[in-house]
Amino acid sequence: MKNFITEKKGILSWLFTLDHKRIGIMYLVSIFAAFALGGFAALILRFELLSPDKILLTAKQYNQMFTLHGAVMVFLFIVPSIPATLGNFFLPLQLGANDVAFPRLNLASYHIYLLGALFCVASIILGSVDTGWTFYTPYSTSTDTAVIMMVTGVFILGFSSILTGVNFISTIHYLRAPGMTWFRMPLFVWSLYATSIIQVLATPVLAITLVLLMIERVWGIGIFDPAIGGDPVLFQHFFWFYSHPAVYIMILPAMGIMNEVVTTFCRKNIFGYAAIAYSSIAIAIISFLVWGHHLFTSESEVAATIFSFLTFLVAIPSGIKVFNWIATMYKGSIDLKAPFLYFLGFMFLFVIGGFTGIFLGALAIDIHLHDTYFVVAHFHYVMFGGTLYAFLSGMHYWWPKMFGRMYSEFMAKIAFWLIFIGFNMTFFVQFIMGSKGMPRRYYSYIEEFQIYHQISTVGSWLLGVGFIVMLVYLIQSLRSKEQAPDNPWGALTLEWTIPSPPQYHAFEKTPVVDKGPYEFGVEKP
Amino acid sequence: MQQIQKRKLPHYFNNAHQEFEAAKLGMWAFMAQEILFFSGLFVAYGVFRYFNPEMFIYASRLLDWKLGFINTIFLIISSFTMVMSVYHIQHNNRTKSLVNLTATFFLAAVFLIIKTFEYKAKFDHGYYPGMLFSGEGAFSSLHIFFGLYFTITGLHALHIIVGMVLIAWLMVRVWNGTVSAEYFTPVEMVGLYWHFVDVVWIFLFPLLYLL
Amino acid sequence: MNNIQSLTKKGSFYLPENISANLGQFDILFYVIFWLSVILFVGLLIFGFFFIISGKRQQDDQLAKKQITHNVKLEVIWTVIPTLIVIIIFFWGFKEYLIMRTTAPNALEIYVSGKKWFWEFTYPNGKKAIDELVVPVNQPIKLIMSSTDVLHSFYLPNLRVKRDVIPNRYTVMSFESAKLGNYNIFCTEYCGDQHSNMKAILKVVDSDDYTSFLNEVDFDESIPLSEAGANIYVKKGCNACHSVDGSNMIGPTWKGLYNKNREFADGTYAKADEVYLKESILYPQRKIVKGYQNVMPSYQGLLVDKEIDAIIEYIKELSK
Amino acid sequence: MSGHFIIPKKYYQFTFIALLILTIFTVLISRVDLGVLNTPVAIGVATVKAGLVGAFFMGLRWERANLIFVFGAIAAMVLFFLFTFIDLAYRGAITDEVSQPYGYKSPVKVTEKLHHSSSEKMDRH
Repeated sequence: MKNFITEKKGILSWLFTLDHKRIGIMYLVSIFAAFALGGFAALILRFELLSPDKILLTAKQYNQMFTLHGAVMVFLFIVPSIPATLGNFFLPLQLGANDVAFPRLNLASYHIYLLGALFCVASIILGSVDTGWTFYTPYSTSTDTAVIMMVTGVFILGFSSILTGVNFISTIHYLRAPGMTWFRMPLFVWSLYATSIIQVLATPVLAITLVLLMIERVWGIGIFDPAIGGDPVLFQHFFWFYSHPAVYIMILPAMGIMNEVVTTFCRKNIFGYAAIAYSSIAIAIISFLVWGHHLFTSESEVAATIFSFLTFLVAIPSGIKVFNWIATMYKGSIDLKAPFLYFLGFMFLFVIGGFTGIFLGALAIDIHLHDTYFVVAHFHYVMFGGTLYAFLSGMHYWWPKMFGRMYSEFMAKIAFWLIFIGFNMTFFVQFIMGSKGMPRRYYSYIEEFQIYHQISTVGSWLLGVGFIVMLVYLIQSLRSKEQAPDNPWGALTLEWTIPSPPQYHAFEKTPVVDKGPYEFGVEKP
Repeated sequence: MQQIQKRKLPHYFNNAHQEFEAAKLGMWAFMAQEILFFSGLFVAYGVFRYFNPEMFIYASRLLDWKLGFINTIFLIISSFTMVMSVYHIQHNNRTKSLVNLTATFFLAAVFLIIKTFEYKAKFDHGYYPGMLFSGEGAFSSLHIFFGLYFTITGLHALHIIVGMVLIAWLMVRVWNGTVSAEYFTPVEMVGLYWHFVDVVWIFLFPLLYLL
Repeated sequence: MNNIQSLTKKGSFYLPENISANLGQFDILFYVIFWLSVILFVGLLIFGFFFIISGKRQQDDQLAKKQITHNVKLEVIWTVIPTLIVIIIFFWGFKEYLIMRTTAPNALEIYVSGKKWFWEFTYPNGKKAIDELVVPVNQPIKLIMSSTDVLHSFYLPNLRVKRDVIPNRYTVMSFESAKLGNYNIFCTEYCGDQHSNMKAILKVVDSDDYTSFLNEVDFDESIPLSEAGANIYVKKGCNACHSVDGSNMIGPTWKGLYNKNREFADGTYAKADEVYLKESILYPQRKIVKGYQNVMPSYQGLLVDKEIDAIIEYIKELSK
Repeated sequence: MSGHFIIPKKYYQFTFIALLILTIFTVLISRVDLGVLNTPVAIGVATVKAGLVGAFFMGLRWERANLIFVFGAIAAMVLFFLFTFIDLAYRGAITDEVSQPYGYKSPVKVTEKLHHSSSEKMDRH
């Protein structure tokens, strides 16, 4: 029986497909490549930091390496990671539709992503950028590295993200299965809706910021360069107006996956469906008000106070979601499979990330902790511990559905514990180092911090090994012959009602929905 | 004019109305993105007007507001002809729609030509953007105004060129019959885009030329 | 080198020693948030652990014991209580922040200029020092800071204060140290290659040491000129970019430099004699040697003529 | 919904004429110096014109679902303006911040005394 993978053969049938499932798989492969490149850069960074003086890289090369790590991880991996891969593949299936609203636009957004990635990689070859992924002026307008190339690449990647957002909004509004009202949609779709709103409303401001940066660098019109009358803090306002909503583009789909995983592995209805749905939208809206907490040390005191207050407000909806998930586990029948292990890992790490966010939200504390390793640890706990753990949980949860193969549960547990211990070893030490005063983006440091850096580097090796183990057993699962069942976890959402690798035309007869997505124990009509 | 060609509904939509509404919602999401894109430029304009208010008033005197006025009138007429072409295609008289489309196209072209005249006049006074600015002026931060002026009007002109390409593509589709009363979505969408470009100029004209 | 107090050995588990006179509450606020987070985190851990143990699934498709979908009372509680806690933390943080940012009227004004990769302090009597901020103890200090090239950020970990240093604008930061000793100063806003070497020393001394520092003349006649040049080579930060062992770093090496033929970026040539060396120290932009960036800041006003002669003598010494 | 509902021609003609009149009005009103009211009036008239184009030419008058995007985008823009201007307006409110006169580098020929009025205003903060 032909499924969407064996539908047509040949590379062209993949590169010019209009099928949302194939586009999702292509994104998955490109995301892995970007993650490998960014991860490799991270391992070299950590290796260099083993000692204060030069081991591998000179100061300039180190700066280029951490910019590469930041830019590739943020723009090429984590922003498109969940919406473009799992979102593209499962949004239509969870809605009971056969494709997204604009398939050609979907393919165009993948090709734009490839073009943007090409520019970023080209900038690496042409003497890569050494400004940090934030491109702060006046350094980015005065350095002699290939800033224009990288900035064009990121500009193009922004449009891929906007087009995905536009696509998802139209799909969710108009392609829902008959009977599926807004409150019968799975919560993963709710979070993708909130993410798409942010993607559409925030990314263009990044586009205009980068255009102005390029014009400033080439013609020097003097709006960011202080020597000719500009204001560098204005660039920071422009940049963070996009970049803080961008971190919610990263975390919201991750929270969406958590709802799917926790209900299936506790075989229990979600606790507080409406609360979680509304908190996704609340996060999407408040995320536009808080960008100033990245500028506490450079903006005026009145603005800092307002931003600090609003930053605390945005913490509340995240807290509500975490409490709801814990409540869902209460009296659940819990099955500790790999996806659920990653869910528990997510809860553990995301809660630590959230609490350290409270530290950084308080004005006085942030003045001490701003631009130190405390901030580095905070955003790795929230982005790695949050988004990446949810991405891995989602991938393991939907792996049998996507490829019709099952991965080995035992190997998955080994990889989980390797990554969990490695991650905590790498980044918890950085909290201590950061609050002690160790600034970030430092190539060499004072003697006393060496022990912390060495522990952190050894931890990063564990992380590297963990991901290699994961890669091995995932590829092994693809090569194994035996077919995974259609619904291995006994989930109720629509994508589990169709055969494992779904056909090209997934739903022969559009399903009719008459009850909520997670109503376990309610007899089927 | 060729025969109107029948169009098969894509398999994932179950009726034409749903497809039209989805396309319109997608277009409005794209319009929201464009609003935010230009908002960055308006904020930059506002910030630097706040930093040096007298210079902005002095600099806007240097611009020739008569050309700006004629440009605004042309864009409003082009918006009207665009709307009339959508109206006619909905009534299936394709010739009138095509005439209106060509009118919109030429009005846009005239707008760009006037723009080039304005730019040339600026260059003669030496008001080049940013680094190459060598103009005389009572204020030493005059180059910021002209840097912003060229950036904003340049990006707006770029959007007009994209609009003209879209209109040309529409004229071809009206001609070869793939667009008709049953399926006029592309015409409506390009119309929305064109009206947006006109609205941006409506805001730009007073801010840059008159204040 | 002068013994800078360690950040890790002194002070509490998470924070370096707090020597600030008016920011005593900072550490209390930090540890209140810390212990609140630990309690809530351990609470969630226990709940989660207990739910997993009690809920282990026996046979394959066993449903949850009870399908609870919502409980309005519980949901209201866990929305209102965190909001209250968080607002309290906000106000406390804001109160502390205002203390940090208001400068006492009788503050001693010191000008700070952040240049690419070192700090230059100008004291009230016009004396300039590089990477060395000497302040009297228990005296409110007001730093008026500006940068000459890119963004920097002036960070005193032991005083819990930090402020961005922006070109073409003066930003102000104030602190009052209550304890003697030498402390670290870091640059925390990324500013290029030597961002990590842009360190300075805060020396808190009692007031008469401070006045003697102000009148102290850098230059003492007793030692030979080239040896004085060697001290200035270290004291004024030349070692950050120029080496004396022949290896070229950010700037060309000083070994064998004297009377050497120098080719410049614009193709012209000149011999490295006294006139050229003095001009390159005071106006580095004028003649850029081929293959080097134009990043050297001017030392005009930073070095008196005698000090420049000492440096030139030292270079001659190196070139023998 | 307006899918197959065709907007009658007279709406278009009236809006067109209204737009022309308003454009001429904008130019005339800018001749009169209203002092501090100059910018708000100009932006007000432009908003009215934009509203007309949006409501009738773009068919927003008969829309429901798509309005959230228009108002969402405008709200985001207003937020962007608001918070950026809070920072700019209150610079130096507590710790006095002085903007050095713009020390120009090569690109611009300084024709007028360096210390022009706008940065004096900043000094007086």
